Formats: sequence, structure tokens, C-alpha cells
Amino acid sequence: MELYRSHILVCGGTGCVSSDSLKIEERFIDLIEKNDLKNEAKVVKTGCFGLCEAGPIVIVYPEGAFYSQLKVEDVDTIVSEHLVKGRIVTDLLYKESIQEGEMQSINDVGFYKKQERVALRNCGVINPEVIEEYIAYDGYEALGRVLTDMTPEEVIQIVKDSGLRGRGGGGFPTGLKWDFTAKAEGDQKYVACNADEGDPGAFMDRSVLEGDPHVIIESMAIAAYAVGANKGYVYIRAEYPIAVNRLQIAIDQAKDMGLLGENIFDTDFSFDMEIRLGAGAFVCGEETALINSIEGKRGMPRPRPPFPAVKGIFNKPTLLNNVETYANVPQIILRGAEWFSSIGTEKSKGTKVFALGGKINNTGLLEIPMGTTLREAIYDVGGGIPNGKAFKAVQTGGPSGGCIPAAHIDTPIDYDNLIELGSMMGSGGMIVMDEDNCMVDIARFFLDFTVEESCGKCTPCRDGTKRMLEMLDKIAAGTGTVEDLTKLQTLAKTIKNASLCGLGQTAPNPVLSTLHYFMDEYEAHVHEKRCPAGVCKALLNYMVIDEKCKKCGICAAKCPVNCISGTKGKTVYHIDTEQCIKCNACLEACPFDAIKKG
Amino acid sequence: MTNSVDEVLKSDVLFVTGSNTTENHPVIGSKMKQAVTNGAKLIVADPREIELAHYADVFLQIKPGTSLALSNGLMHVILEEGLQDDGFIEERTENFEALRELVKDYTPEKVAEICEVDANDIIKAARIYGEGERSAIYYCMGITQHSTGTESVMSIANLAMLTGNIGREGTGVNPLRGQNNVQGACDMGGLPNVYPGYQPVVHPEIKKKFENAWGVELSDENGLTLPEMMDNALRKSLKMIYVMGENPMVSDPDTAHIRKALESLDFLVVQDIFMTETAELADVVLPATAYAEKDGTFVNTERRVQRIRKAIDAPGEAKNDWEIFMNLMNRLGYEKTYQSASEIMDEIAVVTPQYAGIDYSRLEGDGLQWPCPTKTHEGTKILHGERFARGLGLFKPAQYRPSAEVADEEYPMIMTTGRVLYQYHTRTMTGKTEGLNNLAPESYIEISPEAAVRKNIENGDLIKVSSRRGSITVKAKVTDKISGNTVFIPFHWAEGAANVLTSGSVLDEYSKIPELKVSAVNIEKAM
Amino acid sequence: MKSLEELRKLRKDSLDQVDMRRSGKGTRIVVGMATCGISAGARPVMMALVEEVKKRTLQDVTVTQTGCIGACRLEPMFEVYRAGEEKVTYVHMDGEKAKRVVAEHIVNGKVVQEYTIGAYEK
Amino acid sequence: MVTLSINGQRVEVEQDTTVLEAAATIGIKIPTFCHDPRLKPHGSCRICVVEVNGGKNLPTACVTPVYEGMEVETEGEEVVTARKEILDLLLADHPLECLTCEKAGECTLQDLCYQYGIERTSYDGERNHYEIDYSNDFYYSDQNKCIKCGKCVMVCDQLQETHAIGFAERGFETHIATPMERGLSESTCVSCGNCVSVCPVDALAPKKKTKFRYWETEKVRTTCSYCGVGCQMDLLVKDNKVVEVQPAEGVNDRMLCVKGKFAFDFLSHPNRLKMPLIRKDGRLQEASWEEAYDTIIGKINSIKEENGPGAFAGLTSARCSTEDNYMMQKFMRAAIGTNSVDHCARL
Repeated sequence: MELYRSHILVCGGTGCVSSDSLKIEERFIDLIEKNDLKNEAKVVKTGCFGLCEAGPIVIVYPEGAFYSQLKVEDVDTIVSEHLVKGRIVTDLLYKESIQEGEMQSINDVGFYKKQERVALRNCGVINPEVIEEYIAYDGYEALGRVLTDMTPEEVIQIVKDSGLRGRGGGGFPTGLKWDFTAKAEGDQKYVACNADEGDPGAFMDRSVLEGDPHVIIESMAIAAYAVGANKGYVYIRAEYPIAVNRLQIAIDQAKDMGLLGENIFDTDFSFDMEIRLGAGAFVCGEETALINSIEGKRGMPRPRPPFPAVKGIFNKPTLLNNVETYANVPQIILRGAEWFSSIGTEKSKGTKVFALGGKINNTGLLEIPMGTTLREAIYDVGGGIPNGKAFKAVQTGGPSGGCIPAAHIDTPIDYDNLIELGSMMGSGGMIVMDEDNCMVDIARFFLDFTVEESCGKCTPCRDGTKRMLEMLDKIAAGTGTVEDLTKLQTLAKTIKNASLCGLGQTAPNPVLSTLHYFMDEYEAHVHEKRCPAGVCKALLNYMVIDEKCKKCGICAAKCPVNCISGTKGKTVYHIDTEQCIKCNACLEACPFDAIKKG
Repeated sequence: MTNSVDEVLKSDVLFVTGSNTTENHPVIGSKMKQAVTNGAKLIVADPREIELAHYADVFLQIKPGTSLALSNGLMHVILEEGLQDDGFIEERTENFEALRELVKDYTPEKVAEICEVDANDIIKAARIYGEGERSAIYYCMGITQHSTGTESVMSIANLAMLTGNIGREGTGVNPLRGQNNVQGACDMGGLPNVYPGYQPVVHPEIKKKFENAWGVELSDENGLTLPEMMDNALRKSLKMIYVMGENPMVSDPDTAHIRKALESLDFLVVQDIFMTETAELADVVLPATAYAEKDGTFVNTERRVQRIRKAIDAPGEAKNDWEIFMNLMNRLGYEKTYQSASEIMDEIAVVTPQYAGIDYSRLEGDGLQWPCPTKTHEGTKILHGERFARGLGLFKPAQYRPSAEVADEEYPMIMTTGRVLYQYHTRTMTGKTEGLNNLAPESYIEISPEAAVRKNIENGDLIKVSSRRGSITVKAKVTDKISGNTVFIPFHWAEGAANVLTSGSVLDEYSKIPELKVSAVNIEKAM
Repeated sequence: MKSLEELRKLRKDSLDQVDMRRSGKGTRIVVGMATCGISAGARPVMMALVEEVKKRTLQDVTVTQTGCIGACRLEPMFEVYRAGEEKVTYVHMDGEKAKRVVAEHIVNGKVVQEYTIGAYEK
Repeated sequence: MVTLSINGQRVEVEQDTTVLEAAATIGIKIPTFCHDPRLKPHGSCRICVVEVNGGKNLPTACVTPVYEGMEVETEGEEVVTARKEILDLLLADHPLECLTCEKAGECTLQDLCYQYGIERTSYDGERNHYEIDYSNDFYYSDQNKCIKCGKCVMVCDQLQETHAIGFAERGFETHIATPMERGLSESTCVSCGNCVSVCPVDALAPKKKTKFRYWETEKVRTTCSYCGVGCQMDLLVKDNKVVEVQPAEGVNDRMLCVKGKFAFDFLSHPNRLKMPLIRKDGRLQEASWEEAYDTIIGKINSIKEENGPGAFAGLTSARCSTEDNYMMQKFMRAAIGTNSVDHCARL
């Protein structure tokens, strides 16, 4: 076995790959070869580091030097300076990793410091395509212990005691789900993994599959042992080619090593698994629709009961958990239920991965203990709002969630608090909004997504969300009425009450929560025909501030519809609001900030 | 049927042989497909790759006329592998040793050669049927319309008894009756050898019973079967035929022969709802009522006596068939009159033991399945439950014999006949529905791609098909539904009628059924 | 995979390959690997340290590199940092000396005085 | 057994009974669109929502199993609001052509809008526009009227097993279509019409040959006169004419085939025989019944005198009723004196 003095970890997550990290990897390999460092430095392609904002990312160990936003040509510098001469290339380091002129190891960077990585612990640390690296970090130890030393009941008890709840949506206690499936009658049972991550902006499941695929295999095998299944399905959307590829490699490696297949660890337990590709319909994240899709049917939800634990895939008892949920299990087995339940709040244990986006400095993935406040997540980890703008609201839970206003920013994040606030945990989307966001527009954005993604099966979701969107469109266009505001709320209630699946039942949340916290904004649209944030185009009026106008005529020159009149150097310019198409060109062009919108 | 239609969904193995169920009994066909979807195993034996073949675990595309060999072969494998039900054989049957002896010769290899199928498929089918907890056999004219028709049925019954698959829910030997009331017509003694309720006419006590009931003297001789009638008509020993609701000119084999026979009669009466090809030959044609115009009963394939009800008035002066016969009888000096069909059923119940418990007041709702021997009896879903009619079930070993006509140099193809979904029998009814005629406008011949290549035939070509009886011209349908030298012609159409080609002289020894399913023919492009 | 023992053996073998990526809180050995160091023979010293640490399966010891420490004439040199201890700088090192430092200083906590910069400067 | 209360009424039912079934046992009707006991639970239309133990969400009665101590309200305020809203939503994409709609009088949507007082939709939004598919010979598919209950698809898949139609698109654009939208005549459809029979609205409907309103018809239960399955069905009769056939409960489990469902035209076909015909001068000519009887009786007597009863034969019919068959064989045996009675059982 070769020893290396230096490991160069290149992020192979989807985000970084799309910004050319594969070329960076190639260049490293090339230059290391040329500089005759082949026996000293090793290039490792890992999963996502989480701080996608900073990608493409390269980390050089043992120093933990965190290079960010690299270009291919930067590799030359890093090799010649850092690898050959031992001088860290400070200019290329992630800026926050430099404190008081000293480089901090990646682990001490603010973004990572408040995090506690359980589900993501191997992401960005190991090469996901090398099973030995997973094993080196205690991989398959939990499965081995479970199979050789524990009864299925004991396994379920640990999961129950840990307090782990489903990380995909509703937060159902995982141990209970395992217990139901174990107790369901059936000669054939299945375990399945929901990797059909559909929330816009959420990509924690993808990251785990790309960065640590073996943890899913190990965890599903443990689950299969606990519930009495011998076959597993991982349902991944085909839009995740890297995840699919890495997971397939991992499955093949596990099979080769006898960690999947017959008589694992020389016990009676046999387990095999396969990947099923989804076409990326949001609804297939709903468990019964996912089951239909696995069976080759149209991805539409089935009524529950019967629950999948009783009648799932091919009508056999089926345990279905999502990727992040599974990713916690081996650690719980190894470190104990007590360790896990020591993290988090009373009813929400452990950590949760969030995909932080929107108006935030550190866009990316973060894993934080339950109970961390929204403020800590947004400011300490997320680095706050860019450009000194004011924080307005944070949207959690994706299209099923709601908007939480600034007044509640000190709320500790857990399942129940978020629901209390009219939102939900969901799969962990976290979108930050500042003063420039119009809440009617935000509600429209999420509802538009739901309307597009409704499977069309049940009336309230299929037709109801469509009508809600039409009303929001009216409001945004300035033609909304007071009746529309009332109607929105009653219709939303019926959709919540009467829809078939969780997606329909939660679809009105973005609208209901914004109506609740930001009614004044809706009213401004309806009564005053005004969009306070200046987003809804139809309600915008561009005006020249006479006192500031220097009569330069730049605005008139930029206007594509020639609706700005005035004489250069002589008169103040004027915008004809009837003709104006609200393209914002004049406002951007004016060197004196003499044009305002509102 | 020994069992009932709803039991299709309670079987774990279905063996469908000589029945294109989804086209000829569509509602039962759908239930069979449902059963497969729900996990039942399906074995299909048919010369054509019918729709059910696509649902089958084993599809045996047998040569027409070889199903007797196939069932013997299945029994051979079952005995070889010990899949028989020894308890059932011991307690409920006799003559087992003779069967064992006979099927010894029917090795899968030998049967495979006769049937032109793969020996492994025969073994697979035998295992599936033999291992089934509840295996049911469904068959139709593909089994019976052969010179060995009766023996083929016996062999199927042997198979069911051998494995104890009879007398229990989801099992049985289930012939699918082709016509709405073929069961009722048989039950009512529309056969030359039995009175209503299958009571032999030659039995003195039975004759006595009917003479008492009807108040007249009766003949103690078996009458003529349909083919014999035609022969006797030609020989002039039969003078008059009275036809009710039948069209032998299209439905019966060897049309030329039938025409000659009917034309030789002194007097032909036809009673029908339309001017049929047969009625055109009649001396008197009487207008009858259709099913929607009268009260009465039909008996379905599972022996269920069900009501039909008068919904509309008959056109013109058309009368109920029973009324016409009553009037004629009265005029011949038989005085009994009936006010309604219900009164007739009351008389049927008196003379027919199986119907003894049936009257119209009990037929509201779901009807009754005979035997229904008393007024309080609930009817019988499953026959042969505790014991067979004769006590012990008798194994009747039957030797395979090739069909009477085999391919030769002059007639190298084997024609088999059947029906299509969109037409019914001789089209007396379906021919009046435009949509059906659009979907199935004319007769055709199905030819295998290999035969088509050999004969240089393309889809849509007009083909002259000839047999020893005659020839017709029909359109070619080249399809891989059919293989080798087998061809298929549906018999519905008077134009291009398959029965011009079939033989009326080759009959099953027992039932006198003609060998409609196997005729040697020649095909050539029509000039 | 037939047993936990088999798995654990594999883990032990594999761990050596990746251990470097753990966050080092314990001992840090920093080798000067600037041009001066390398030309003076820092690379064999570096590799010797890495190998020795692995061979002895020392936990919480990271061997890292740095640029010019500022005393080029003393190269190859490295520094040992331990929590609660003064930094110790070893100079004019070679592979054998490095191994001895690991054995005596890192493992047994006894500074090899004769190699230190202090001894040299005296 | 499980005891629960529905609208304050106690009811005891078997375990695994649904709320809908339990309610039916005490005569409480809960409206449905997509429910059919023959099909797998679907729960798509949501019109059968009920309130359970005052819970927040409204479960559907058709798929929710009963449990001990359950308290169900089937027409509570929340429920009625939801039902009205659902009807409102359905109407928002459904043409209000009830005056000329062929389904009027037998349309579930119409009935429920009447019941819940929905006169028109309160939405003025987008509507779907589809070409009506007339390509099938017996029925049409008008997706503009479809309420997406899905029964047609399920009947075709689960009962008929023909798999000719399915759901296309999703969300608001969801509709029923043949594969690749190639039209019914290009699909695997076998025209059984079982989808037509379950459609609650005029989206799948028979091509009527006679204009009629459902309330003008009388339903007569009968047995199909085609094959030997003996399907039960209702003849819809208007002015002494069968104008439609609908499947009924029986051995066929409310299924029919193309012939049973659509091939009843022959009944009123102009070529039906209406008068007895007697061959005179080589030609069949209309005659009275008396003439016909006399001719037949005369012939029977003369043949019998010369040749005895052995010269007669009769063909009974697998097409006629049991009673007709009985009378014919009795006629041959008792009045003529021969056992030469046969029929085409073998064909």
C-alpha cells in the first residue's frame, strides 16, 4: 500500500462538475505526473463539500487548505507552489478561511464550524468510488455488528430510541415505520430508498449519493435485516446521472466484496438491491406515487391506507425512507441511540441537512443540529445577506413549506416549530429572502411549481392549485379583488383538507403563510395597485426624480420603446408610463440614481 | 360447466384449450386475464396465437386435431412426476390402471411430435397444472368439433380426475357454451335421444312418465341427428323439416350438401326473425319474436337459468315461438293451452328433475343454477362435489387418432374454423349493426408468413380456397398468429363461407359432431 | 465478506491511506518544503516521517509541509508542535534522524536535544 | 365487528369495511364519482370526503376503513364546503351544455350540482379544449366534459384488461387518451363499451342512433342473447324501441362485450319478418296466420298419413328461449310422434 504525503481532494459533486472540476482533476493528475510527485501526492475525487457557492473546490491535506472557485490554470500554481514548494497559495484560498492573515483548516471555517456532519460525514472526505475508503471510515462496521450480534428487534429498538424521524417530509418516526413493516404479514418484503429529490433547490440526497453511496447500501441492508426484506430498490431521478453512476459502482463493489448478495457476513441474511430510474416528476417523491413508478405504472399517489408498510411495492410490505434518513442509521448503530438523541431538541433529534439558497452569502449544503436557530443558520453558517440588505423572510420546506418572517428568526429549527409557523421541514430547502423580494411573487413562484408538477389525479390539487395560481396572477397584475383574497383562503383550505396526497395537502402552504405574515403586501397589490418590493412588473411605474436629473439623456437613449422624452441639457426627462414596458433599462443606465420605480 | 364463472378468479391455474375466450366469450376472457394479473398461472393450447396466449405461462401452439394427444401427454408427465392426487383416485374414481397403462406411451417427446410443440413446454404445462392447488380447465369447440371430440373431452375429464381437480371451488371441467341458450336447448331435450333433463327416450319408465305427463303415446326410438336428417332427406325418407331459429345453410358443414338435402324435402318450415339463407328455401316462413319481445329464460354456460323479459312489442304479426307451437298442437288435436312462458316453466319443472325447484318467482335476481331439485333448493354452483352422477368417476382412457382429413399433395393445408369478436354465428343479428360490419366487414383467411412466402401471397390478396367439398374466394390475412400449414377462416359470412369447405360426413362417433376444425384445403391466388 | 474480523482488517489497512484527512488536533510535524528545503533533501525527510508515523500507527499525528521557515542554511528542517508544549525545531535532518525523532520525541515525549536548533546554535 | 357512529346513528359492520359501505348499510348515501366496488381504491375525485372525529383533514369515505369508536359526519359544514368547492372546480373546466347534453338526466355531475346548489362556477379561468374523438364506431370521447375520475381507465385496465386508454399529460392538462394520442380507432380498443358504461358524465358516451332523454326511457332487465355467458343487462326502451343497453349486476359483474352493449340494432331492423310467408308459384308471399297454419297442418297430416311420423324432423334452437325449445320438442314428440329433434349445439 502506497503512502502519500499529500491528498488533493477535488469535489466531484454535480455543482462542481458542472463548473469544470473534472478538468481540474485531470490537470492535477497531469502536473503531478510531470513534477514527479506521483508517489507523494494523490488526487481523490470526492462528493460534494457543501459550500457550492465556492465551487469548484479543492482541498489539500494534510493542511486542509481550502481552495475555492478555481480555474483550470490555477492548478499549475497550486502544484508548483503548494505541492512542490510547500507554500499555500493564499490568493486562491476560500476567503473566509483566512482569519487575521492565518489560514484556517477547512474544519475551522465559519461555514463548517457550526455544522455537525452525520449524514454528510463522508462527503468531501472519501472517494465515493473506492469502497476501501468508506470502510476505512468505519463503513459496513454497523452492518457487520447488526448481522452478527443483534436481533432485528434490537435494531428497531435502537432506531426507535434514537428518535430519528423521516428526513424527507412529514417527519414520521423512523423506528415506528420500521416496526410496522417488520410486523406486517407477508412472505416477501421490500426496502426502498426515496432518492427522487424534487424540491427546487434541494440537493442533499444527491450529495449523499454522490459523496457517500455506500452508506445507503449499508443502511438499506440494515433496514432489510430489521424488517425481514431481502430486496431493495433505490428510486433515483434520471437527472442525477453522477449519483446513479456512483451508486451503481458502489453496488457492484459491495456485491464483489460480498456485502450484498447471499449470506452476508456468513449469516442467513441475504440482500440484493437495484436502482430504478424516475423521470423526475415531483410527485414521485410521494411514497405511494413512487411505488407506482417503481412498478412501472404512472406516478400517481394511491390512497392510504393501506400504507406501504402493509401494501407497498407489488402489494408487499415495503419500508420506504429517504436518502438522508438512511444516511443517519449506521452512525446510530455504531455510536448508539443515546449519542444521537443527545443532539437536537426534545422531539427532533440529530442533525438536519439544509440546502441554503436565495439571498445569502454562502449558498450550499449545511448540516446542523436540530434546534439551531434560523438566525444561526442564516448568519453564522450562511454568512448573512449579501449587499447589506435587510432580511425579510426564509422559506423552508420547498413547495410544501411556507415563509417565515423576520420576527421569528430566533426560532430553533425543528419539525414542530416549523409546522407551528405554518411551514415545514420538508426535505430541507431553505431559501432566504430580503427586502427586494415580493411575497406575492414568491407565493406565485412556488404555486406555479406545484401546478406544473401536480400529477392531475385528484380534483383539489389538479384544478384547485390552478385556480389559486390564476388568482395570484390577477393580484400580481393589479386586477385582483378583495374577493380574490377571501377566495384564496377558502380554496386553500379545501385543497389542504381534501387532497389525496401530501403534496396537494401542503400545496397551499406558500400562499397561506405569506397571506398570514404579509397580508399588507397582498393588500397593497389589491387596494393600491402597488408592489412594495417593486417586483410585480404590471404594478411598477418608473419615474424620473426631477431634482436628481442632470438632463444627460442617457435614459432616453437606452429606452427600447422611446417613451422617455426631454431635451439634452435643457429639460428634465420624463417617462411616459403608458408606453413604458418596465424593462428597467433606464434605471440601470442612469448614472445619478435619478430614476426610481414603485 | 361443472363450476361457475366467478370461480375463474378463484383458480390458481387455468388451462384454456380450444377456446379463443377473449373473442368468443369476452366477459369470461377478461376474467381470465384478471386472474393472471392477480397471480394465477395460465396454460393455453390452441393452433392460433390468440390474445390469451400473450398472458400464458405456457403457450402450446398445437396442430389442429391433436389435443387428445396433448392431454394424454400431460397425464403421462403428471404420473411420471407423481403429481397425481392418489387420495382422490382411490376414493372417487375407478379404472385408473387402464388409464395409467394407456398414457405410458404418451411421452413428451412423442406428443411433441404429434402436436408439433416443444416437449419441454409439455412438461412445464403438466407441472403447472399438476402442482396447482385449484386447477381449472376451460375448453370450447376447439376440443369438440373433431372426429375424436368426445374422446378429447373424456381425456380432459381424465386429467381433471387424475389430479383431483373437480368438485371443488376453482377447479373443474368447464366447456364454454357458444350460444346464449345452447344449454337450455339441450336441457329441454332438443336432442334426438333424450327428453328434457337428459332422460333417455328409449328408457321405458321415462317414456311412461312423459306419456302420463303429456297424455299421449310417445315413440321409444331414438330420433335422427342433424347430419342424419340431411342424409335421410337426400334419400327421400325424410319429408319435412321444421326449423326454429337456425340457419344450417351457413352454420352447418358442407353447404352444398345441406342445400341439396333441404331442396329434396317435400316441405320445409322455417320460423325466424329474419329471412335467412335457410328460410329462402322454405315453403312456409313464420315470423317469430326476438329476445327483447318476449318473456322466457336462457340458461347460460354455468347452468344458470336466467330471465329474459318483454321490453318491446314484436314487429308486425310476429309471434312467440312457443305460441306458434301451441297453436299448431291445438290444431293437431292436442288441446293443452298456456297463457304465458311462466306456465310452460311450471310444466318443465314437473317433468325435468334438474328444474323441479324452478319457477319464475324464484328467478328474480340472479336466477338459479340447476340442478335445483326442490322449491327450497338454492341451486348448484359446483357439480360432482361429493360424488359423481354415476357414483365413482370412471376413467375412460382414449387413444389419439389423427383427424379424418390430413394434408396431402392435393390439399396440403389444414383449415380450421372459428369466430371473431365482432360477428356472431351466421350474422343474422350482428350483420344488422353497421359498426360491427365496419370492424369485421368480410370473410378472410389467416395464413402464416411462411406459407404466404411459399405461395407468393401478400396481405389483402384474393385467395381461392378449395377442399374436396367446394371452393370459396376470400381475402388473405398474413399473420404470425398462425404457423406452418395451418390456415384459419371464420365461419360467419355467407359470402366466403367456411362451411362450403368443411365436411359434414366426418362425424364424432358418439356425439355426431362434425369435424369442423380440421379440413384439408388448398390455397392459391385467385386470378 | 465473511466476518467482522475480515472487515476490520480491511479497515485498518485502508485507514492508513486516508487518515491524513482527519482534523489533526494532536501533534503537528511541519516540514519546510520550499525550494531551499527540497534542494537540501527535505523530501526524503518528509517521506520518512510519513512512513514512520504510519508504521507505528500513531493517532493524532499529522505531517504537513510548509514553505520556507526562514533559516535556509539549516535545511532540511522541521518543527514539532504539541499542545501545551513549546515548539521544537529540528535542523539538518535526514531520514534516519527523522525516524529517531519520531521514536523518541513523538512516541516517548523526549525531545532529541542534539538535533534541535538550540543544540546547533550553541 | 366494529361499532361506529355515522351522523349520530350507531352502526355495526365487519372489520375492513369502508366508511362508504358502512354508511350504505344504514341508508346514508355519500356521493361519489370515481368509486366502483369492482375497482382498486382510487380516491381521486374527493367528492366523498367526510369528517371523522372532528379531525382537521377530510378523508374520503370510499377508501377509509372504519375503526372502533369512529364518529363520522357525512354532511357537516366543512364537508359541504369542500364538496361545493370540488363541484365548483369541476365546473370551471366543464362546458355547461346541459340543455343539449346527451347525458342529461343520468349525469352524476349534474345531479350533485343540483343537490349542493351549484348553479355555475365561480371561476373565470383557463379551460382545456380538446378535439372530440369520434373515430370509434360505437362511442365518442369528449375530453372537454371529462372530470378525470379515472374509472374508464381503471375498467379498461383492471377489468377488461385491454389497456387501450390511459392518463396523458399531468396537472391541469391531465386527460384520458390513447397511446400517443392516436385516437380510439388506432388503439387496442375492442369497443366493449365498459368504459362508456361507467362514465359519470358525457365524456365517453354511446353514439345514439335515436334521440332520447334518459328520463323518457324505461329499463327492462334481461339476459344477453349472444354467447353463452348470460350477461345481465338493462334494455332502455323509448317508444317501443330499444335505444341503449346498460350492463347489470350478474354473472358478468356489470361487464359486457361489443355485441351485448352495442349490437341491438337488429331488433328494429326493417328487414324483420312481420308476416307469415307461404311459397306460392315458387315465390314466398305474405299470408295470414290462419293460412299459414292451415298449410302446415295440411302438409303434416298428408305426410304423416303416407310416411308415418318417421318422415318428420325438427331443429330446435340454441337461440330461442328454454320455453320455446320445450314447446318445440313437445310439438315434435307429442303432436307429431317423432324423436327426430336436434339443434346446432355442436356448431
